[in-house]
Amino acid sequence: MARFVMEFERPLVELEEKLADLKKIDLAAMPDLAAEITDLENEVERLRQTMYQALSPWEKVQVSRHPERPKTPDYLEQLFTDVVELRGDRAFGDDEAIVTALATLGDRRVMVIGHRKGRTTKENVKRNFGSPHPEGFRKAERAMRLAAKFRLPVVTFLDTAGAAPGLEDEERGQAWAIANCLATLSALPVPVVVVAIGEGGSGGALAIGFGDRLIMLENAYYSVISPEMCAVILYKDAARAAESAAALSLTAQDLLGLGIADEIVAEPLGGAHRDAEAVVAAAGERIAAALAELGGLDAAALVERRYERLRAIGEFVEATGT
Amino acid sequence: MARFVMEFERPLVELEEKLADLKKIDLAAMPDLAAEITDLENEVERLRQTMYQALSPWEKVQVSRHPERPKTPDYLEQLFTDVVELRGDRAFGDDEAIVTALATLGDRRVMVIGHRKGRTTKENVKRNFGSPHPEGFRKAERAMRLAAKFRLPVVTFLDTAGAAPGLEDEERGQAWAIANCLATLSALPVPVVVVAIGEGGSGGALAIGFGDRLIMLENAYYSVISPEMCAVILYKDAARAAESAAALSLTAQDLLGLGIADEIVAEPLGGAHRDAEAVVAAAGERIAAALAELGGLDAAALVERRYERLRAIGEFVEATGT
Amino acid sequence: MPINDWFKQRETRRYTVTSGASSDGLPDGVWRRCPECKRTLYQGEVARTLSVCPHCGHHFELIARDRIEALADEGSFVEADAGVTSGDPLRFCAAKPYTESLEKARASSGLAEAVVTGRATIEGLPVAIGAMDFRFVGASMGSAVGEKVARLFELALAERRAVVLIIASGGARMQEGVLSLMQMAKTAAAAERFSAGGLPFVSILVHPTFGGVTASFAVLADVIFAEPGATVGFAGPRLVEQTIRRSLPKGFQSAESLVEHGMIDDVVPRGELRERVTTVLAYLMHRAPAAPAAFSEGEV
Amino acid sequence: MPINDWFKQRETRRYTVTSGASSDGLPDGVWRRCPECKRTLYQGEVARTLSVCPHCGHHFELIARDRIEALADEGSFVEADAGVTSGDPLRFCAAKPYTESLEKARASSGLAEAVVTGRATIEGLPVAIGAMDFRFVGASMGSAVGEKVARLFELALAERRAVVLIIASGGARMQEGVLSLMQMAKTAAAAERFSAGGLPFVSILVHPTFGGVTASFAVLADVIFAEPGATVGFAGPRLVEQTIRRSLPKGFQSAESLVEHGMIDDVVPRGELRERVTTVLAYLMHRAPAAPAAFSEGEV
Ligand SMILES: [Zn+2]
Ligand SMILES: [Zn+2]
Repeated sequence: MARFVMEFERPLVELEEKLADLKKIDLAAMPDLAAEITDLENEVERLRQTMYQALSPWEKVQVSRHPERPKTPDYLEQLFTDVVELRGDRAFGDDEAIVTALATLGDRRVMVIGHRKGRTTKENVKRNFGSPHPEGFRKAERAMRLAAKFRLPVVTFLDTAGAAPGLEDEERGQAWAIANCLATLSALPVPVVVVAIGEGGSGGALAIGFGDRLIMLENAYYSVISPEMCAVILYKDAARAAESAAALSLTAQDLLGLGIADEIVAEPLGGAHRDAEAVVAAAGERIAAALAELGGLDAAALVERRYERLRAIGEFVEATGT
Repeated sequence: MARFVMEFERPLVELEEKLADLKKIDLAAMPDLAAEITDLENEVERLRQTMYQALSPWEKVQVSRHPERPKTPDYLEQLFTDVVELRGDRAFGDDEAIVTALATLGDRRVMVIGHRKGRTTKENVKRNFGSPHPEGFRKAERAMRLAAKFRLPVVTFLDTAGAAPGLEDEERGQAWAIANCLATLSALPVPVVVVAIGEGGSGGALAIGFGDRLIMLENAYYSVISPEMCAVILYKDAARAAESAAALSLTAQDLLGLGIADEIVAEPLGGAHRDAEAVVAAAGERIAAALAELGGLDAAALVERRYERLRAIGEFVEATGT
Repeated sequence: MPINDWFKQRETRRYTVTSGASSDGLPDGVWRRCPECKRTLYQGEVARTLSVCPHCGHHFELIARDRIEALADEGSFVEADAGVTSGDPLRFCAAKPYTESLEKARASSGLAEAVVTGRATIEGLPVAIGAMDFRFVGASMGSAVGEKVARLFELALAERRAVVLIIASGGARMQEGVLSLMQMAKTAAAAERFSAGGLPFVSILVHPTFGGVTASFAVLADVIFAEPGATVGFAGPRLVEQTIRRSLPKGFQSAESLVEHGMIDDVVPRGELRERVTTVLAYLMHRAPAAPAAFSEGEV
Repeated sequence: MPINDWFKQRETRRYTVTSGASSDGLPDGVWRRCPECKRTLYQGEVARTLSVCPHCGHHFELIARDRIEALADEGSFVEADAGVTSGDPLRFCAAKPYTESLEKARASSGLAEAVVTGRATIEGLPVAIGAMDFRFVGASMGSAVGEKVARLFELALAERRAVVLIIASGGARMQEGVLSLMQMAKTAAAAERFSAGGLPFVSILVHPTFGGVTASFAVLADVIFAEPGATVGFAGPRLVEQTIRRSLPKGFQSAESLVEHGMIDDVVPRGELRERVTTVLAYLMHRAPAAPAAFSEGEV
């Protein structure tokens, strides 16, 4: 298994490798090794359980960024049929960091909008590692408007470290592009199901990241700021990201607790990349169920309900008198 | 008078200069010169009448391009009060070849959209000689949408040789930007009064160039293609522009005859630049009258009427059977 | 030129539309040379591949009727407004008379006008379909083309059909002067009305599409595809080159570069067009469209 | 952290809002130095020029109430939602506790929250007005700011008022984590609803405006102005510099460059803002707005 090893996994991986080596030995020649192997297997299993069942927020962030983690294209390929990609913002460019496509889930025709991280480094460079430029958000907005016009439900997949922070991104109005997505999304007269599959970085995620249902994968995160940047601000030290991650309330479990996420899709121990197909399939079922439920609401009710959901998010103190 | 002299005016201007020289001479010293001056004055006047009263289409095109001809900024300054310029397309840039502004004509608040040629070479370079880039048309479209939202009548001023034909203009979707203006303009729920004040070059003019009333200055033109480019295509010779101009039906009088223009604002002999203030004032009166007439129609009626006007333009042959 | 003259000039002619025997209107026995790979091809073979070179994929020009037939369900196409054709409203005569160009175009193409329009179905979905034909005065848009396109959008709106247009054009038709220019506004307005009705418009840009057609109805479609190798723009490449005073980059205004610049949705080889359009229409007409209003053959 | 804890933590406090005696909250007798021209200025003089340096035009920071007073008709401003202030929903404690930052902000600014909102008139036109105050946790947007802004749009829609917002912000408020992020969607949704009501929203961006505030309600205005010298963007300049690995061009993210890049309508000096906003509102509310619904003082 030539898979990518996350920092915190190293002790486990070392044991696993040792175990694999032992298993190569001819047990007939060394009979007392069998017991040792069994012990080690138990040890590995115990470690796996304790480590993966209690991932810290920062460890979850690392899992969410795992290069082998299933990405938007995997969901598109496995779950959807009759996919027709729509490209371009009709004004400046086609940003490959975002994919928009007509697609069919079971017998339901929808518009898919998703951040598109690459699977290879080459792909990632082409797609700016899933960090959209303004034209990416404008493409997403165009897809939203098409969905509204033709009454296609919208399914979005979140997986971005954030909007691209380059000089030209600023010059072409990154903030304007994101804000327009937010406004358009808030008023869409069709069901919007959001699936947080990996990284949910700040405004770049939010631009396609709220709706009538928020499904989060167990190790997906959704945050106002990256833990590293937060650590730089708070401690002048990016290495203290673990502390920031813990403070930011960014895990799926945090969002469920806060009433922002509606449900969590479980991942296998170690992360979605350990059994990508099963995780993608499970997410697909949740999406289909959400679409079925939301399909009963008319446009006005949907928009009203979405607004009320948003309005209810936030905790503040209110004095009763003046 | 250090004014710009158009090619076809040269014989007249030479006579005028000769006359001016003669008048500097002391008549008391040369008594028989008086009669000669009177003769020359008559000759100049005769020539002025015959030349300017029967301008050929190509000569009108030259008059429409006269650098001292009143331009959109002159109309804005002389006719309107409380002018608030609105800038930018909110996506790429602010194109100074087009001006969009909230402005008040008498007691009527409107949205002004106009091509903006400069008065000086420096200004003209900055404004690309009034030839808009795609972001200029997108700015115009934004102004149209604001006008629709806030129910402000739209007054447009046409004065462009055409849309900019640069490499980047193509890359940023010049055709798309123009087409979107056309679509938006066609459905605007407010009165649209178009004033052709100078050049009306092709799609770049049309993008803000049709509505519920088309007022043309006497020497303004409106054409599917520039006479020069037409001559290149037809004769492989730009110098034969006069012939093309005559063939293209591009004068205000042609458009009135075709039922496309609704009225013509007279210009002084020689062109609007001979008495800019009077011409601008006369145009202002026509605009005010048009707005007053159109103000009585509701949005649906306006849009319907505008569509019917457009639908009626064109002459074709139709066989009665199949 | 007084307006009454043009009215007098109106007449009711009739053109026999002779649909070409085979693709490209070329008889089967003809050999043709592929401009891309330089091979000599047998016309019968080329016709079977929708006029795509079987060796290098070069897309030959296709005539309007063949384009429609390649997209529509077999036998479903019924032409509309076949009697609408160009007059000579401005008695245009520079270099050569417009009427001469028209007569030549009619004779060589067997068409009455540069666009063929009508009703059809695509995998059973009701569409209003049209295709432009470059052989007819460069598929330029004059009053007749503008009228036919506007009518197509109107009938599609009235009968709840999708609109599918295969577009090629040299632009607005110079020989009808400002009347041609105004067809841009007329067709854009018709497309906008149609769009407000919540119905889909898919356009397919083929080589070459320029000027007043690109900048009006062509790009107002909900979904835009282009054929491989199609060149599409507003200003022609020569004008652009003169403007910037240097040579154009490779691929400028190509269908492929239009995708990169965000202007169209995809480049689709001719052989895949029918399937792609069908799939798109299924999405955009999924709200079970009302059955198209009945229309009598007489209206066609 | 179980959600019930946060609810328990909700309480009803009350803050006394002490409006500064003069502009910038600085007493009259103080001298201050202009960072631009380096001259020493008498505070009393600066206050009379809306805190603009009389020598070089440098725009000093202004506190929220002074900004509102500079725009609204004298004595017309009535604060709304004065009792809404930040809690500590996530019990945020990294480096230092959030509650400590809040207490410090309250003490130093005399404000209950980073935005002050309310009703007023501008040349008699009914507006819902708000201004952000950079002294309060960098005018960042947490739940309380999001709530106050959303309520402002809602009351404006209900009472047919224009919305005028003077905006400065460091962005979303980190210390409320994902709750702050969601305020972007909440305020954008409120702005969008308001906009659909056909009423005008004018925003004035002042130095500095960044992050989640720029990318939500701030730029959804119908007309956007900025003060001279204001820096506005999404990503902060340091992050951009790290990203592109070279130094930033002069004027990057300045109000002046935002005009060139088509993002805002104009740069307007503070002394001209009131007149400009008044003129714009006259246009955008020309359809004689319905008289604002009566509201009792108790609701404020
Ligand atoms: Zn070939
Ligand atoms: Zn100073």
